Amino acid sequence: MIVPFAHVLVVSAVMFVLGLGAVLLRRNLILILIGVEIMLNGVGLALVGASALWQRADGQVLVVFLMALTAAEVAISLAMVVAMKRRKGSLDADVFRDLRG
Amino acid sequence: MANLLYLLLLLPLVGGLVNALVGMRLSRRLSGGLAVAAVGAAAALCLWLYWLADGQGTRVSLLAWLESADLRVGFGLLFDRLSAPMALMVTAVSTLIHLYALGYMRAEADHARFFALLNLFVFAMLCIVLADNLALLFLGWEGVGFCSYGLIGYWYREPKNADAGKKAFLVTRVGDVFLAVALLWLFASLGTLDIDALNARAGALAPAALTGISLLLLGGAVGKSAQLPLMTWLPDAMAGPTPVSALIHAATMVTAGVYLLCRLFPLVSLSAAGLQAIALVGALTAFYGATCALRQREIKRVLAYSTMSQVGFMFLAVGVGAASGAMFHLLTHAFFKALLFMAAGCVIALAGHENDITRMGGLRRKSPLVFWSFLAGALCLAGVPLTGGFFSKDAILLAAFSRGDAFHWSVYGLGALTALLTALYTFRLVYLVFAGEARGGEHPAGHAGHDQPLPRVMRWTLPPLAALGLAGGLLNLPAGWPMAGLLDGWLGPLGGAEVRASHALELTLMGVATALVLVGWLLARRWYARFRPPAQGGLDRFLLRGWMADRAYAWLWVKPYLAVGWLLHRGVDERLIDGGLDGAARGIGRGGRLVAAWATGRLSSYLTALALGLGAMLAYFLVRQWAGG
Amino acid sequence: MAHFHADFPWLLALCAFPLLGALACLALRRSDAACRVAGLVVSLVVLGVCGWLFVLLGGPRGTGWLLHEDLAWIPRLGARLTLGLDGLSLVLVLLTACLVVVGVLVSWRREKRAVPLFYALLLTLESGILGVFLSLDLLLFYLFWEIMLIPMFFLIGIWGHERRVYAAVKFFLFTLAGSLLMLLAILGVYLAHGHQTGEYTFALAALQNTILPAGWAPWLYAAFLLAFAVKVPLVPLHTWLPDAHTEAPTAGSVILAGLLLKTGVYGLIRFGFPLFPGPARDSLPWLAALGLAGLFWGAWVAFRQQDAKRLVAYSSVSHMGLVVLGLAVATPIACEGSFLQMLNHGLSTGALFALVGMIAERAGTRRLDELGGLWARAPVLAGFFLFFALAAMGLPGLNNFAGEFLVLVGAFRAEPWLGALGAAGMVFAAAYMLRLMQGVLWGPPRSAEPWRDLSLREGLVLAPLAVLVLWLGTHPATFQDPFRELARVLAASLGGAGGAP
Amino acid sequence: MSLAELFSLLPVLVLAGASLLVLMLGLWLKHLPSLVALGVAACAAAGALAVLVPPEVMEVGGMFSAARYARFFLVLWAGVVAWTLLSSVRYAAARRFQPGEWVSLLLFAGAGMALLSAATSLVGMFLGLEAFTLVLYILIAFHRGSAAGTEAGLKYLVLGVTATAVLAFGVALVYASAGTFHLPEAMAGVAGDSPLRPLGLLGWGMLLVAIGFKVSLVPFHLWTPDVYQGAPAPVAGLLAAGSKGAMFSAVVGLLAGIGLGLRDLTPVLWALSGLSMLLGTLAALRQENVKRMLAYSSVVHMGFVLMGLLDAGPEGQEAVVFYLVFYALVSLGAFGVLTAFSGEEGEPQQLAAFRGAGYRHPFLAAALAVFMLALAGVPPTGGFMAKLGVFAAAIRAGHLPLALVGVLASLVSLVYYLKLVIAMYMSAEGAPPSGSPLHRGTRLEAACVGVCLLGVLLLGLAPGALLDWIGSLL
Repeated sequence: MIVPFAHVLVVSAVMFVLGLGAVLLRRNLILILIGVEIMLNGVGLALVGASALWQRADGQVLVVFLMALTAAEVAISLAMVVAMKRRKGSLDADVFRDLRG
Repeated sequence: MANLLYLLLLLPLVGGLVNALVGMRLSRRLSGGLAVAAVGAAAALCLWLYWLADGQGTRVSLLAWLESADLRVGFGLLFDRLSAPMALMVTAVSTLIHLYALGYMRAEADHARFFALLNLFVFAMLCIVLADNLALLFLGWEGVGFCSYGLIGYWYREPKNADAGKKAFLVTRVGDVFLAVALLWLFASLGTLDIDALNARAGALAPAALTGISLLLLGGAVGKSAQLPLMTWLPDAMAGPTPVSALIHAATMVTAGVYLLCRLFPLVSLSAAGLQAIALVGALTAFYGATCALRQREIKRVLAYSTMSQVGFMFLAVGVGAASGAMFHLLTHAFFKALLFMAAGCVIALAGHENDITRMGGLRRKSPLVFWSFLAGALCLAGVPLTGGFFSKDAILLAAFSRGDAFHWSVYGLGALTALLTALYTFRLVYLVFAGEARGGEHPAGHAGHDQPLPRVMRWTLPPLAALGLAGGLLNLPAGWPMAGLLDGWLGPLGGAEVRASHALELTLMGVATALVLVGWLLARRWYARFRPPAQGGLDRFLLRGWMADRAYAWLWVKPYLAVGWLLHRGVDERLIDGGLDGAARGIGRGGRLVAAWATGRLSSYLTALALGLGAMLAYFLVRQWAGG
Repeated sequence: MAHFHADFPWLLALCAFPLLGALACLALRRSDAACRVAGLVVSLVVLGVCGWLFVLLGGPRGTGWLLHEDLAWIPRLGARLTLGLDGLSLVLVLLTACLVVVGVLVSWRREKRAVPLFYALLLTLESGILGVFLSLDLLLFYLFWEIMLIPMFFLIGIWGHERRVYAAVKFFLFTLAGSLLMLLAILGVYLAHGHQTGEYTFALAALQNTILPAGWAPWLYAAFLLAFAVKVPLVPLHTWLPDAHTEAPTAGSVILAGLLLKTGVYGLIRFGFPLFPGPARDSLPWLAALGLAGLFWGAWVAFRQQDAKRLVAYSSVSHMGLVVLGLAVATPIACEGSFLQMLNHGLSTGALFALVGMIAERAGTRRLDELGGLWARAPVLAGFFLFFALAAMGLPGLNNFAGEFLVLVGAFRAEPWLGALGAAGMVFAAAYMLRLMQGVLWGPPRSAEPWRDLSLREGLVLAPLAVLVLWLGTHPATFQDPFRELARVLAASLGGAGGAP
Repeated sequence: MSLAELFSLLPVLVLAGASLLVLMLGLWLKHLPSLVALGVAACAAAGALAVLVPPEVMEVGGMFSAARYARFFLVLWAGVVAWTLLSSVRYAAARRFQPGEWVSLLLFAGAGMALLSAATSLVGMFLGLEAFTLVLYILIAFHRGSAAGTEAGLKYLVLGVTATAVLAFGVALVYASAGTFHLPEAMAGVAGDSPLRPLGLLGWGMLLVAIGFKVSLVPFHLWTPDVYQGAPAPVAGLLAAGSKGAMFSAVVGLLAGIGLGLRDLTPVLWALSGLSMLLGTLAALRQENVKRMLAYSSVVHMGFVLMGLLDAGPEGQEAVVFYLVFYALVSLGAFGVLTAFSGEEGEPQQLAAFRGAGYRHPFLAAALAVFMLALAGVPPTGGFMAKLGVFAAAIRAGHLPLALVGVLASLVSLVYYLKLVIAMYMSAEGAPPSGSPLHRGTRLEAACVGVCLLGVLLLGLAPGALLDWIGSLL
C-alpha cells in the first residue's frame, strides 16, 4: 500500500466527524445535506483504503454503488427541498414543528 | 312410634311453611286457625307420645345432614325423660299463646307473616328440645334466634322495632359463637356430637378442657337466655307484639339456655369451676334483673327484667347441681310468666294502648277476670307460700343452702335478697296497675272509643294458665310432703345431684322465704297503695336504664368496631391500596408525558438524539475493547 | 360411562358450544328478541348437558378422571388440547351452567343497549369459564384464563353504571398483572422440564414431577399464587372486587361473584399445589392467615358500605377468605368444606346479586339510605331477599352453614385458635347482613304505590336457586360425593409434611 | 451473474420489472384499479414463482441467497405489498395519487424488502435496505396536499440519509477488519484474536445504530411518531409491517453467523430492548392521536422482537420470525381499518373521532378492537403466541430481568390499547365531534381487514402450521 491504512482511516474518520458536525449544527437543509455527502465521501475513502489493505476489488465495487446511491439520494433530497421551500418559504430544518408530542 | 315423633316436629314446620308461602291469600281466620291447629295437634301428639313412651326414651334418625370423613351428623330426635316434659310444656304453652294471638292480632293486616314466624319458632324450639346431637340443636338455636328477630321486628314500619330485632339477633349471635366453639372443641376431642355419647364420655376430657367447654356452653346459654353479660337485648325485645313476648321472652326461648345446660349436665357437672361460674352468673343476673324491675315504668319491661331475674334463679339451680330444681322452676315459671305477659296484653288493651304503669290504675273494676288471673300470676312470681312459684324457688334456695360452703351461702344470701326484691316489684306492679283510680289522663281522641270489650279468646286463655301456675307446686313438692318429689323421681339420674337436707332445714328456709314475701308485700303496700309520682333520683334513672349497660356496651364494643371498620375501609382500602395504585398510575402517566415531550418535533433534536446514541454506542465498544481485551 | 362413544370430544364440545352460541347471537343481531332466545337456549342446553353429566357421573367417585380427552393442538410447542373432568370440576361446571342461565334470565328485560353483543359476550364468558375448569394443559388453561377476562371487561365497561370504565380497566389490570407473572412461571416450568427430559410439553401430568432448580420453585409458586390470589381475592389484592361488582350489570355481577372468584381457588387446587408441593406446604400458614384476615376484613368493611352491591361484594371477600382458610388447614373435613363452600357461595351470593339487581331496577337506586320498606311494597320479592340473606349469613339449615361448619370443624381440629376465630366470624357476618336487611327490607316505604312484585321470569330464576340452597343446606351429601375423595387426597398431599401450622 | 443465478433471482426480478413496467404504463393509463390489478398480479406471480420453482443455485453473486428463508420472506413481502395496493384503492383515488407512480413505488418497495431479507452479504443488505428506503422517502410525502406528509417525509429523509451514512461507514469498518463482505466470514473480524478487532467492534456499533434507527429502537426512535402521523395510512402500514420486518429478518441472518461475538453485543441488545419497551410504553400512555400511539407501540414491539434475538438458538429465531409475521398482519390490519375509516377530508386520528364507532361500524370497530387486544398480547389473538415465544426465548437465554421488564411493559401497554377500545364501545352515547365522521369503508377494504383479522385470530388459536413452516426454514 502506498499509504499506511491507519492514515487513510484517520482521514476518513475526520471527514465523517466533520460531516456529522455539519449535519448537527447547521439549520439550513441544504447545508445539512452537504454534510451528509461529506460523511458518505469519507466512507468511500475508508472503503478504498480497506480494499487496498486486503488487496481485494469488492471494496471499490461498493464505492461505485455508493456513488450511485448518493446521486439518487441527492435527487430526492432536492425534490424535498423544493417542496419545503414552496410550502414554508424557508429552508430552516426546524421550521416544521406541527408533528410533536 | 318413631314417625309419630317426626310428625311432632313437622307439624309446626308445615304450618309455618304453608302460612309463609300462601298465607297472604288465605283469610285471617283460616291462616290463624291453621297455625293454632298445627301447634295444638303437636301438643296433643306430644301428650299421646308421652303416654306411648311411658317412661322409656325413644331415639329416631331420619336423614343424614352433614357427612364428611368421621363427622356424622343427622336429623335425629331423642324423646327421653328430660326432653318429653320440656316438649310438652313448649307445645302446650304455644297452643294457648297462639289462641291468644288470634284475638290480639285481629286488627293486623299482615297476619300470615306473624303466624308463619310463630309456627317456625315453635318448630325451631322443638328442634332444640328434641335434638339428639348438638349440630341439630345448633340449628334450632339459630332458628329460634332468627324467628325472634322476625317477630320482634314485626311492626317493621317503625324503625325502632326493626333495630330492636337487629340488636336481639346480634347479641344472641355473640352467644351462639361461644356455643359453636364448644361444639367444635367437643367434636375435636371426643369425635362425636351425639348428646348421650358426649355425656357418657365426658370423663375422658381433661379438667382444663372440661372447664373450658363448660364456660363456653355457659357463654352460649347466657346469650340466648339473656343473662349477664349478654342481657341488654331482652328489655328492647318488648317492642314486639305481646304474644311474642309471652311465648319467646317468657316461656320458651329464654329457657333454651337452661335446657342446654340441663341436657349436658353430666358433662358440665364434672367441672366444679364451671358450676360455680354458672351459679354466680345466675345469682348476679337475678339480682340485676330484680333491681332494674323495681324502677321500670312500662309494664312489659318490668316483666322482661323479671324474666331475666327468674331465669337467673334457674341458672343458680343448675350451678348448685340441682338440674331437676332448675327444670321445676322452668316449668312453673313458663306457666305464670306467660300468664302475666298475656294479662299484661289485656291490661294494655284495656288502658287504651297505654304501656306506662304510672299512668294506669283502677283497672280492677274494669275487668275483674283479668285482675284475678294477673293476681294469681303475681302471687306465683312473688313466691307467696303454697303457690307453684314458691315451691320451685324454695327448692332452688334449699339446694343452694344445703351445699354448705361459704360460696353457696353467699349465693343463697343474694338469692334470698333477690326473692325479697321480686316480691317488692311484683306487688308494686299490682298496686300501680289495678289499685286506686284511673290515672290515664286525657287519652288522644283515637283511643277514646276504643275500649269495646276484649275478645273472648284473649280473656279465656288466662284462667287455665293461672290454675297451672298456682298448682305448679304439685309437680315437685319438697320431701316430707304427700306426693313429694314427682319431678325428681321422673328425671332420676338426669336431675343432677341429690339434695340432702334435714326436714328441719327445709321448714326453716320455707319460713324465711315466707317472711321475705311478707316484708316485700308490706313495703309495696306502703309505697304504692296510694299513687305518688315516681321518684326521679339518680339511682332511679340508673336502674331505669338497666345500670347504663347499653351505653357501656356502645362505648366498649360498638364504637371500637366502627372505628376499626373506618380504618380498614377508608384508611387501608381506599387510601393505602387504591390510593397507592392510583398514585403509581398517575406517576407513570406523568412519566409518559415527560418521555413524549422528548419528541419535540424539531428535526435538530432528532439528529442530536441520533448522534448521542452513536456516541454512546462507540464509547461502549471502545471501553469494552480496552477493558474487555 | 360405557355408552359414551369415546371418540367424540364431549368436553371440548361443551367448551366450544357457548362460543357457537355467541357467534349465532352476532349473526342474529338484527332482532334483539332472537338473541335473547338464542342466549337462553344455548345456556339451557349447556345446563342440560352438565346436569346429565352430573346425574351420570355424580355418584361417590375415586380421584381418577371421569372424562379425559387429549387432542393434538400445537405440536411444535408441545401444547395439546387435554381436557379432564373430575369430581370437583364436575360440580363447578354444573354451577357455571346454572349461574349463566340465571345471568341470561336476570338481564332479560333490563339490558336494552346492544343486546346481541351482550348475549354474545355472556356466552363467550361461559365458554372461557368452562374451559378454565376443564383444561389440563397449562397453555390451554392460560388461554381460557385470559379469554374469561375480555367479555367480563366489556360487560362491566359497556353495560355498567357511572364509574364503569375505571372499574373495568382496574379489573383487567389487576388480573392481567397476576396472570402475566404466571405466564413467566409457566414458561419457567416448561423450560426446566424440557431441559431435564428433552421433551417440551405443557401437559400438567408431565410437568407435575419436574425437579425444579432449588432457588426457582418458591418464586415460580409465588407467581402462580399471586395470579390466583388476585382472583380469589385474598385480602391485600381485593380492592378491584367492590368496584367491578358495583359497576357490573346484574348478570355480570352474578357471574363475577358466582364463578370468577372460584376460578382462582380452583386454579390453586388444580395447578398451584400439584406443581409445587414443597413451597405449597410452606405457604399454608400464610394462606391461613390471609384467609382469616380476609374473613374479618371483608366483613368489617362490608358493614360500612352505603351501596348494597358493594356490601355484597365485600361479603364475597369474607366468604372466600373462609374457603382459603379451609384449604390452608389441610384437613380432609376442612378441604371438603371449602369445596362445598365454593358451590354454596356461588349460589347464595349469585342469588343475592340477582335480587339486588331486581330491587335496584324497581327503586332506581342501590344506596341503603334511599331504599327501605321493600316488605311493604313487594312482599314476595322481600321474602326471597330475606331467604337468601339468611343463607348468606350462614343460618343452619341453609347452604352456607353446611360448608362453614365443615371448614370450622376441620380448622379447629388442625389448630384450635384458628377454628375459634373462624367461628367468631359468624358475628361479623351477621352484622353486615343485618345492616343490608335493615336497609332494604324494613322501615317505612318511601312512597305509597307498591312496586310490581316478583314477575314469572324472576320467579323462575329465584325458585330453583332457593330449592338448591335448601337442598344443600339439609342434605349436601349429594353434591359432596363427587369430590370427597379428592378432598382427602388434597389434604393428605398438603398436610403430608406436618400439615397446617 | 450467470444465467442460472439470474434465474434463481427471478421472483425479485419479476417484482422489480413489474414496477418499471407500471411506471411506464402510468404515463398513458391513468386508470388506478387496472394498474392495481396488474401490480397484484405481479406480486402473485412473484410469490408463486418463489414457492413453486426451486432455485438452481443457492447464492446469487455472493450477495443474495435464494434459500427457503429468503423465499419465505419474499412471499410475505409480496403479500404485504399486494394487500396494501388492494386496501388503498379508494384512499389513493380520493387523494388523486398518480396511479402509475403509486403502484410502481409500492412494487419496488416490495422488491427492495425481498432483497434485504435475502441478503447474505453486507453489500446485499446495504443495497436492499437503500432500495426500499429511498422509495419510502417518496411514499411518505406522496400526498402533496398535506403539510404533515411533507414534514414527515422531510424528517424521515434527513434522519434516513444520516443513518445510511453511518451504516455505510459501519460496513466499511467491518470490511476493513475482516476483508470480506460475505456475512458469516465478515463476523470473523470481531473474533477475539484478530488484530483489527477494534475496527470490527466499532463497525458493529455503527451497524447497530443504523439498524436501531431503521427499526425505531429507543434512542433512535424519535422519527417514528411524526412519520406515522404524517404519512398516508397505507404507507404507514407498509412502514410498520414491511420495513421493520425486513430489517429484522436481515438482522436474524446477521446475528446467526456471529456465534461468539454475541457475548460482546448482549449488553447493548439488552439495553436497547429494555429501553425500547419501557420508554415506548411510557410515551404511548398519554397519546391522544391513534397513529402516534401505534408508532410508539411499534417501538415497544420492536423491543420485544429484540428480546427474542438474545437467544442464539434456533428457537429464538423461530420466535422472532413468528413475531414478525404476526406484527405484519396486525399492523396492516390496524392501518387498514384507519384507511377504511378515512373519508374525503382526512384520516380519523384523534381518539375522540372513534367515540361510539363500535355501534355504527360493527365489523371494522370489532376488527380494530381485536387488533388492539392482539397488540396488547392478550389470548386468543396471535399477539399472545408471539409474546409467549419471545418470553420463552428470553428466559431460555437466562435474561429473566428483561422478561420481567417485558411483563411490566405489556401490562402498562394494556392501558393505552384499551383507551381506543373504550372510546369505541364504552364512551357516552354522544355522536363524535363534527370533525371527521368515520367513513363507512368499501367492501374491498372490509375484505382486506377481514383477511388480517382472520390471520391474527388463526395465529392465536392454531399457530401450529406457521410454526412448523418457520421451523423448516432455519
